[in-house]
Amino acid sequence: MKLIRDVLDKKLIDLEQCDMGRVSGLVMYVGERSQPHISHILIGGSTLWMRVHPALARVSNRLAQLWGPKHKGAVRIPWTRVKSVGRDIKLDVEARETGALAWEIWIARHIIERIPGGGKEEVE
Amino acid sequence: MRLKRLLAVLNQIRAKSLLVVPLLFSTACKPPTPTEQMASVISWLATAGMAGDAWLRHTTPDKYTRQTLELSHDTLLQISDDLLKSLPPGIDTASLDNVLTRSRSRIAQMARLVEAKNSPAFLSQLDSLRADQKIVKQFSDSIESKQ
Amino acid sequence: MEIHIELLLGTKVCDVDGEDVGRIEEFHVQRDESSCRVDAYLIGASAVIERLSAWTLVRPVKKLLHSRNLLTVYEVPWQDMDLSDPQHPRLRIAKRDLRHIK
Amino acid sequence: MKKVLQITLGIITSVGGFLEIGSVTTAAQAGASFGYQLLWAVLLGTLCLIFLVEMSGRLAAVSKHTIVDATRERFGFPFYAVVMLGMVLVAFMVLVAELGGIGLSLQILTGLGFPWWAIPVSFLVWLLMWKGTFRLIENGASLLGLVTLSFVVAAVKLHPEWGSAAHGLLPTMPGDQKAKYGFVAVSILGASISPYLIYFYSSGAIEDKWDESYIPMNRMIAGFGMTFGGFLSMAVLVAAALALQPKGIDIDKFDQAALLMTTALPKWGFYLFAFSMLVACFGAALEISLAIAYFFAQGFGWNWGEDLEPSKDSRFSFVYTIIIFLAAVPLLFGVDPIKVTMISMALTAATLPLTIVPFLFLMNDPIYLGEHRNGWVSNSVVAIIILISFVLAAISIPLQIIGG
Repeated sequence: MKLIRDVLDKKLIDLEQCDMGRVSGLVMYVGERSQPHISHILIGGSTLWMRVHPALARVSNRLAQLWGPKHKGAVRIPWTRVKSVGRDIKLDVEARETGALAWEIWIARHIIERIPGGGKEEVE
Repeated sequence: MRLKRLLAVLNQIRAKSLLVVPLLFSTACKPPTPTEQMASVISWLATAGMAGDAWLRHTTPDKYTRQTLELSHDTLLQISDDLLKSLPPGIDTASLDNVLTRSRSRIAQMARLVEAKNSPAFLSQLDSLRADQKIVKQFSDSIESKQ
Repeated sequence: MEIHIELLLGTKVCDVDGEDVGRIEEFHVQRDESSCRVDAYLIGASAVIERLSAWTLVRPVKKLLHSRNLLTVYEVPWQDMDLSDPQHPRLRIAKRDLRHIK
Repeated sequence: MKKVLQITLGIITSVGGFLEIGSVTTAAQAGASFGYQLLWAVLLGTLCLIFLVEMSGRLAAVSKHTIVDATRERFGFPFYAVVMLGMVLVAFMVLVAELGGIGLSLQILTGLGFPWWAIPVSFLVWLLMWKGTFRLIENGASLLGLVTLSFVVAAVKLHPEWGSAAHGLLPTMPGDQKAKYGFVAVSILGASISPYLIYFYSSGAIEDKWDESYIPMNRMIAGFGMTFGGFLSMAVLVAAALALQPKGIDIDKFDQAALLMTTALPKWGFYLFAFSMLVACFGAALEISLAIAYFFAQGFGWNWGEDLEPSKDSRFSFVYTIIIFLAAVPLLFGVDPIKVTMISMALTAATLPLTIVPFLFLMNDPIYLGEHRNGWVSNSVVAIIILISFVLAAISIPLQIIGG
């Protein structure tokens, strides 16, 4: 398997087939003597912008402090939760509980639900 | 080797450098030549004529016709000012100015006649405008030949 | 020590003598039940082809040019890579001892 | 039988959605200033579009990925971010132009200036997106869009000389006004090969749940739909060449374009033009707002779907809401939509390589497409289109400055 081609930037799907973003980054654990391994998948936060330019990452952090959901920084998902790697990456988690949908829910609650006809974000 | 170098170059084009894609550019145009300005004058005179024709057939709304005539009038006024300053030598500036001023006032008159719904008077203005248009065309031809 | 793969991608690598080898472009990994171990690093401009999955596109061109060494990718086993300074990865061996693939 | 219906509907959709303010303005300008001479640019643009649309549909049908999905996955976020910057900038300007086109159509019909229409029109576009389904937007807008066929009637009624029209299908250099000729040619190509249309089409294939069995259908829809659409553009050009060029009318303002059909169809020409533009721009405004929202949602991996309730894909809905109302702002200040159109067409041409280069890689990817990869014919075509796109990118901005 090739990490950049098959994993990085792939779409993540949770147990309930809900889209939870794309792989923004990957954390590799390097030990003294042991073989390096991938420990976490990162979603969102400034990880993405860091890949373009550190300055953009700083701007994105600054903006997130002024505005938006409480959950800051990237969501870390342990590699052990990966179920399969194919067209998309299937995870053994529930998107809501990871914080990956923090923005989605925040925008739904603060903006979309307040506009008539927007519907309710949560299923009763 | 070519391919290898190409790939190396492709590799070097990272986001950092791509982001410097020049996004701001000026829309400044070089000043139009007298020939181009004459073409504009003819275009707007013809526009007024065509809008007039359509109105006489009762196929366009009054408001549109009036607005288009006013737009032609204003645009012609604007172009004429610049045009008369930049004519090549040997052109009778005074008589060109004369015919342009006359057609502008005809167009302005037509706009008023639309409001009054006075078709016969409108038609006579339109016919005179046509005659003026021919004179302007002659000027345009002689300007083009002098350039 | 934790290293961000997405930031390691594209960093320049030197060999043990300080000679420029190329940039890290792809990672070979071995996946089993619960872990994902990094076997090797692919270095060199042509490793981009690997990452873009563009071999079907490049192979005919390569064939056309009858060249074997045109598109070289260095495959560096994990043991030979020193990542103690993630911004300046170094090989533990010399460039001439590296293995070409494809 | 069901397939035949689907194909017909698909073709009607493509035809009805083809014309918008960009293609009409550029084609009318070309006809008014250069007669039939620029017909080749419409033909070339349409041919390129046919291939690109077919490929984007095939990619979606086989891999369940849109071009945007695949671009992000293969080329990584930094490249995607650059494409995003270009795409959003250009698409936003086109959206301003389309909303302005609706406003201008209403202006010539009612006499009330287009800035007054900016807010009501944006609100209506937004409301349809908020409440409507994908089917409603795609089929409704394009069925109404068939009124643009009146351009064909107008062109035929003016009795074009078919011989010299056919001659215009081959590129020729003009005697004078070279810069303007080049500028209009580039704008026509920019208007025809519109990235938003490609993104919209491939997202539509996902919304409609296409699979590999749709490949032949996709080919038919792309081929016939875009060809008929191209004919519509040509009809506008021919009508302008016959009605406006002999009188020496150049199109600088929408009011002049409104006279396009008054000679061919004396009684209804004016109203048909106004109504055609109204509907065509409205459809295009919907498609562009959707395309922008798709672009973000797919690139970042958000939930998306025009059929979902807004709160179920809140980020997607948020993007189009913001973008539609932002697009009304320049119009409120009276920025001339025709000027915006011309600048955005040139900018589209300038950013084309960003959209098209990924096609070459993605359409040859065995992981995405397996046996449905491009053959050598399609690859040669893509290579040629890429070449054209680079030439366009290089010359569009200088031409904008000297010829615009």
